[in-house]
Amino acid sequence: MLRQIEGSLGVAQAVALCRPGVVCAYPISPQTHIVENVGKFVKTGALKDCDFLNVESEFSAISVAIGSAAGGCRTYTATASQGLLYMAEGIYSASGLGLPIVMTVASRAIGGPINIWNDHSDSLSQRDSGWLQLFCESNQDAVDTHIMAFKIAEKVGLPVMVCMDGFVLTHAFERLDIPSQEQIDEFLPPYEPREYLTTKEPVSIGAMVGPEAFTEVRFLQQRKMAKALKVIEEVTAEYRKLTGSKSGGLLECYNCENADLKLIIMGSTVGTAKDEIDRLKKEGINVGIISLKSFRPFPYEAMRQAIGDTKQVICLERAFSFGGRGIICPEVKRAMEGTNCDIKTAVCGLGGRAIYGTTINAMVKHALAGKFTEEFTWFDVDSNVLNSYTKNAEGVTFPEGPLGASQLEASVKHA
Amino acid sequence: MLQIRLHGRGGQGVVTAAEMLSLAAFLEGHFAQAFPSFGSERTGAPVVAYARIGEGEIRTHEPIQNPDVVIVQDKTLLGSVDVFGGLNPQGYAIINSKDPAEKVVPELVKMLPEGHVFTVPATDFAMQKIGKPLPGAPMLASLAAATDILKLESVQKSFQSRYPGKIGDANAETAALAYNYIKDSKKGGSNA
Amino acid sequence: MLDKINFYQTGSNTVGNRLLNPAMRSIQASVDRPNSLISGHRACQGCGEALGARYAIDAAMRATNGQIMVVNATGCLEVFSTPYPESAWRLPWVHSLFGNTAAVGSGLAAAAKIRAMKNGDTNVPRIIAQGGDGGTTDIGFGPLSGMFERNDDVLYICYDNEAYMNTGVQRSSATPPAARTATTQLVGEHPGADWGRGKSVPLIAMAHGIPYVATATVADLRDLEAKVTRAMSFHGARYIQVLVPCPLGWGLKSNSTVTVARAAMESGFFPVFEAEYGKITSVRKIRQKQPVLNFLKMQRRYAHLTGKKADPNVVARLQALCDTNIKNFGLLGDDEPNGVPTAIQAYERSNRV
Amino acid sequence: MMNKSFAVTLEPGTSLENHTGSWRTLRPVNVFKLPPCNKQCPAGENIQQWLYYAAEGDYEHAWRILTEENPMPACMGRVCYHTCEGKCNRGFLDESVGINSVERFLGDYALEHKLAFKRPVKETGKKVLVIGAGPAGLAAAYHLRHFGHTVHVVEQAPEAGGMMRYGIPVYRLPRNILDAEIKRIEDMGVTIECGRKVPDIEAEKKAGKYDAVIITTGAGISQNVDIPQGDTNRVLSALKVLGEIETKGEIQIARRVAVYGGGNTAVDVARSLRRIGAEPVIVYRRNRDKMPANEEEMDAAIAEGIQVKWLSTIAGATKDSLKIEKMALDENGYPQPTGEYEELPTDAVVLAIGQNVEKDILAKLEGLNMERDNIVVDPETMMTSLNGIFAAGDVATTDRTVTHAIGMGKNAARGVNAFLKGQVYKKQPKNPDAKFEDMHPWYYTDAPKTVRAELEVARRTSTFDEVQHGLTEENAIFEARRCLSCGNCMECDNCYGVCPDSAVVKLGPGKGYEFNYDYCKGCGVCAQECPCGHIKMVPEQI
Repeated sequence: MLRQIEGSLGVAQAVALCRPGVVCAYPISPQTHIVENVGKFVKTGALKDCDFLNVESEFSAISVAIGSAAGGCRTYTATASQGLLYMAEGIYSASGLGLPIVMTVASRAIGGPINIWNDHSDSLSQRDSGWLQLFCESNQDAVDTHIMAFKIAEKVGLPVMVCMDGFVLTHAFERLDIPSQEQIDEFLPPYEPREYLTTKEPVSIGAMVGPEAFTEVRFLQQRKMAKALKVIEEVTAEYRKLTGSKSGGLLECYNCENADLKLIIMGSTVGTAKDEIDRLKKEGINVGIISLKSFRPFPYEAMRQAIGDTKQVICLERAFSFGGRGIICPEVKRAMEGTNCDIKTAVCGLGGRAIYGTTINAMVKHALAGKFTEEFTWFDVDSNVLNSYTKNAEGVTFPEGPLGASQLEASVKHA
Repeated sequence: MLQIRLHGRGGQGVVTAAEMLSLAAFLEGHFAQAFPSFGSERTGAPVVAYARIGEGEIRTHEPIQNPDVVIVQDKTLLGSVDVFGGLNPQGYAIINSKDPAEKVVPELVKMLPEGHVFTVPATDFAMQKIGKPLPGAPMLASLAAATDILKLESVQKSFQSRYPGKIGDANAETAALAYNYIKDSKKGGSNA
Repeated sequence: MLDKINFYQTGSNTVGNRLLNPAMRSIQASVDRPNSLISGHRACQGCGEALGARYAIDAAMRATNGQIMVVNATGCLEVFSTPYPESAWRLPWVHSLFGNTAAVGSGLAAAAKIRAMKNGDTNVPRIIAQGGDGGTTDIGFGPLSGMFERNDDVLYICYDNEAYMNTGVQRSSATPPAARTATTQLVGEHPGADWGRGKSVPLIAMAHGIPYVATATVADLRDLEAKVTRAMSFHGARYIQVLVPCPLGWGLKSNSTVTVARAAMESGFFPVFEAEYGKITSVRKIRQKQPVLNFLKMQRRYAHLTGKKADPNVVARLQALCDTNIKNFGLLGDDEPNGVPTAIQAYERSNRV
Repeated sequence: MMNKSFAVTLEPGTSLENHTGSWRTLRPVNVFKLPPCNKQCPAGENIQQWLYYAAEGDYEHAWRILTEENPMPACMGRVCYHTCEGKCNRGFLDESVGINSVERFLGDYALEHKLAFKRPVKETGKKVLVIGAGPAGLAAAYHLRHFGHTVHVVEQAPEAGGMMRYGIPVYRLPRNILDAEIKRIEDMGVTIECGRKVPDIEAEKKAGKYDAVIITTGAGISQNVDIPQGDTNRVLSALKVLGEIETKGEIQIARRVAVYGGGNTAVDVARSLRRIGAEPVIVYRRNRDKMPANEEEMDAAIAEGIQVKWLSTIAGATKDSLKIEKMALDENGYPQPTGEYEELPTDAVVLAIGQNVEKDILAKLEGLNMERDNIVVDPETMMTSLNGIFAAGDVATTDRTVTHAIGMGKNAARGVNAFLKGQVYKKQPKNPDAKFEDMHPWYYTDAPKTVRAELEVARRTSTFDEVQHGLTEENAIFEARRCLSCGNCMECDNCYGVCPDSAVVKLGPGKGYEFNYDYCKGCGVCAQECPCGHIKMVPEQI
């Protein structure tokens, strides 16, 4: 059914359609509207046989989710930013225990300094946590991905983070096609846990595993990730067939045929970029977009195929590794190992700095003009803001426009 | 695609207005999008919200830099915020004020085509019917009257579906007052 | 005739008593007790926690006809009971983290309820969350308080051995004053743990107004079993703190676990009581009052208080704490509790001892 | 079936694969210790064990255990001076267990319920002659019969019972009780021939073709003392007085009687005389602390109004008074004359200063070793210096109490039994003592000793009715349940309960426990928490 609603409400409805048994939440912007709505559904009885717990911290939210999932219930929670970090220990516990929790991460920067706006530093900080991380480019994608996420998680036996850009998507009112309960009941049968706590068949879950088997446990966890690549594709195909949706998948290509340059983007920037790419096409510039949906597991093979013969790739990254470089770019490089594809990182859109069509436009022009000479470039630094500090503090100024990593490094050489 | 930017202050229902605008458009079969300028602003702080109306899927999520319409719910913002920044030279502006546009935004009136700048005493209408300074519905109704991109009924319906009962009805009545006010002023040829 | 004789040689002081009719015997005395925590676990010799856990969980199993599922905090109990590839638990059991046990318990309780509801099953398993004092009074305290205030249907059992034993005997907020731990060593002017630190989680639990709070020790099995059984008669959040001496951490002979717990109880060092809805309903009276020195002298963690160089003032101060407990909780004879019981820390901090 | 995760999810109870018993350096073992009561009992009763069953209310079982050692619990429960109670570990807690009264309760219970001894399963065909039907003789006959031997008892007195009949007043031991317990022994097939004195033991043995003889003729001759006296003041022996009261129900004696002596017999005589209306005064040369008479009996005597002249000897007698010399104790506690005298108006004197063995028939036994007043016997076998001739009871000991006699009779029967098989009886080695220090007294419930209901003092002084009443069943169980079960298991389940490793196996009622050494880590909590000190930690042999 088509509805004009806030993304958060759409996700809440999607979650409710999946008939979770337990939902728990702790408030943190910009995730709040989602669980507020789910809580309301539970209270009104629209969502039956579901317990909604208001917990006292994200640490307890993930922990309640762990308990609930270990108890054999379909379980959902949501968080963002600091909340995700506060959960971190539980995040690893949940994946280690193979609990198919679905959690929305309404992506938001991590402080300090405290910042409530959107980027990807929270979810990507949990890159190695053993969770599947699925990114959404629109609210429709978010609605559909949440539904698919339950099925994927339960099939794979791992928890799934559905990462949707905070505010940009969560707070946007858009036209959403919400599947019917009948459709989802057909798609997602009642949860049959692989293992859970029951007095009928007692087991001890969560043993201490020493050096004699820990590597093998990890190997098998990694094997689940490998399985997940297949499951994501299968489930996406099934879902699309059932609903006619275009959402999901490992990655999605846009205008990739014969593109001179491809942009790899995660999240809501994809839509903005698509509009801009269409405009560029009118100028005769042929740019493809690879919307990376599944960051974990990383679809190396699908990525290699999506890039194909394209010689130039820019990864638009909304988070990076301090003291290191980009986060997506190294993965793409691994995917393209042995080719002469030129792959670079353009960092932009941190802490809510808007990425406009014009940002994309400039990035493309820059790339095609061969100005991306380094792997890592700060793309949307405001030199006025920056210099207002560095000039006074250190007598250093930075030029306008994108800043390569070497420029940053050079500025401290004489320090 | 029509891009609308709404300016106001926290507590005046600016974000809601943008959402209702998108809902009204949706009800008429358009694609629409609304989103706030995200922040942690509290009551009284300047707030911006955006809306897009189009005939196909709206993919972009960038903030609106070049609006086709600017709605100013609080004229006290005029001196402090560049509310008309990036406004399409062929665009529209609607300002919540009892005073004529020529008096409130004389520069803008000169800049935009004639009949593209309107003032409407939306807060007065709201106080009459709702009893609270919530100018959202009359501002949207003014937009509908000024541009004909929406029907009054759609604006009314959007509020009534969001706030079923008395409050929705009061908003609908307020909207009608504003709608007629603009229509009347258009008939009068000038908004002055 | 036999039933009329209400005197039974050891009464209910021993685990069992052949002279009692079977219905009145302790759960631990029965040949078919659940043995929820079975042999082969890797606890140290004379482990009080292993003992306390079996006592408590067996009692809960009996009270619920075997419908118990356990969430365990990281700690000795978890490590010694479930090292791959063997588990010593015979009931559904899960371990997640050190500090999240109460919350996992909440989630599990919710899941158990919902699953039963969805399956049309009238039998809803009951949840026990358990951990040591570190996992309870320190790192897990926030989730514990959250579980309390939500009144989730979880019984939380804290096996209190008064320090972080699993990591090598470091101080926790349950460590008593003057006790040696690896982080409060017997050096300097004031050897051992500082005075005026720590907290009484049972009293804090009571302040949440939850249905049931109790303390117990491994030295009074009947009391412990009665409390677990009573706890299982309530729904909602419940808390029991069981004193479980640690031979390693306290510097005890491995055979002294129960004896030292008894000394803690009989000296007033560890007040044993129960409360319902925030009000104390009963206290376990001291049977044979002992001076605190009896308790101290069994333990190397108090070696500095019993040797030749012992500071009598410190012993006197500890005795004063015991006396304060005895007075506040009414632990002796027909004494009534002295109004609202106060955490001993309050007395320490107010320099009244 | 669940799809369980590798390593992270484990099957329940699999720790049983891990045999933690290998950690052990000490192993718990059950030790059976000798409780102080058992150790003290002259009759060798297994007191603790019969209290165990009495505590359960299984009186017959308790009685059967008791009578394995002593066939006359109803008598013993009345006349035994129960020194066991003085050794009872419970005395360290509150007051000792009232063992004697439980014994009496069991004895009376058996009589009331007409419990009989089991006849021997198999007759051995061996014949044993027992001379004397006092407690030693009766006990010996009982045990011998139990072994399957044919026993004939010859008693010179008109009735069986010995000192129990002719020495102990009826108010302490009603004769129906005595008769019933003797009858029960006879019912096993023991024959008792009364009123005949065996003139020649060797001849009797030969003529009767006895395989062995036990001499239990007692010490029935009152010791005399030389009192310078006039003819008219009557001097009688204690046994004569007691015997006459027993046979005739009364005795013609003066109103004012001095009873000379400080033993139990003196007290018995004094209390008996009080009951027939006399005004007895006990004259004793030492003080109360040094008095050998049983304390409770003495208390009762004083309560009944009997006067005592402490530190006094009789220096002489006239028709109606005694000349009493005051004594003083020296530093060793011996009385020494002071040369101070006083008069005690008295019409008669009863001498109760000890009894001697009747030696006339013993003298005929050639080669029979005697020492002072006793036949010398081997302490293990109770055989005299003559092969096949044994002795027990007062005739063979200076510990002349009924209880000792019963114990000696039992021992003599065992010695004879071994002898008849061509063996030499060896006593079983005793278990180590159960000491109070080895126990964990905290566990025992506080319980004061039951105060026995006693007849009013006024009533006792005018009749020979039994003074001490028996316990009610309630009280008897109560007393039995006060037993600490020193050094022996009472099945309190403590070891089973307190084991942190669930390594103690409970075998079921009456079967106790065993240690599962596969899992026992040797922590020792079971031993520490065993209330009765039944568990010991011993080093593992590595």
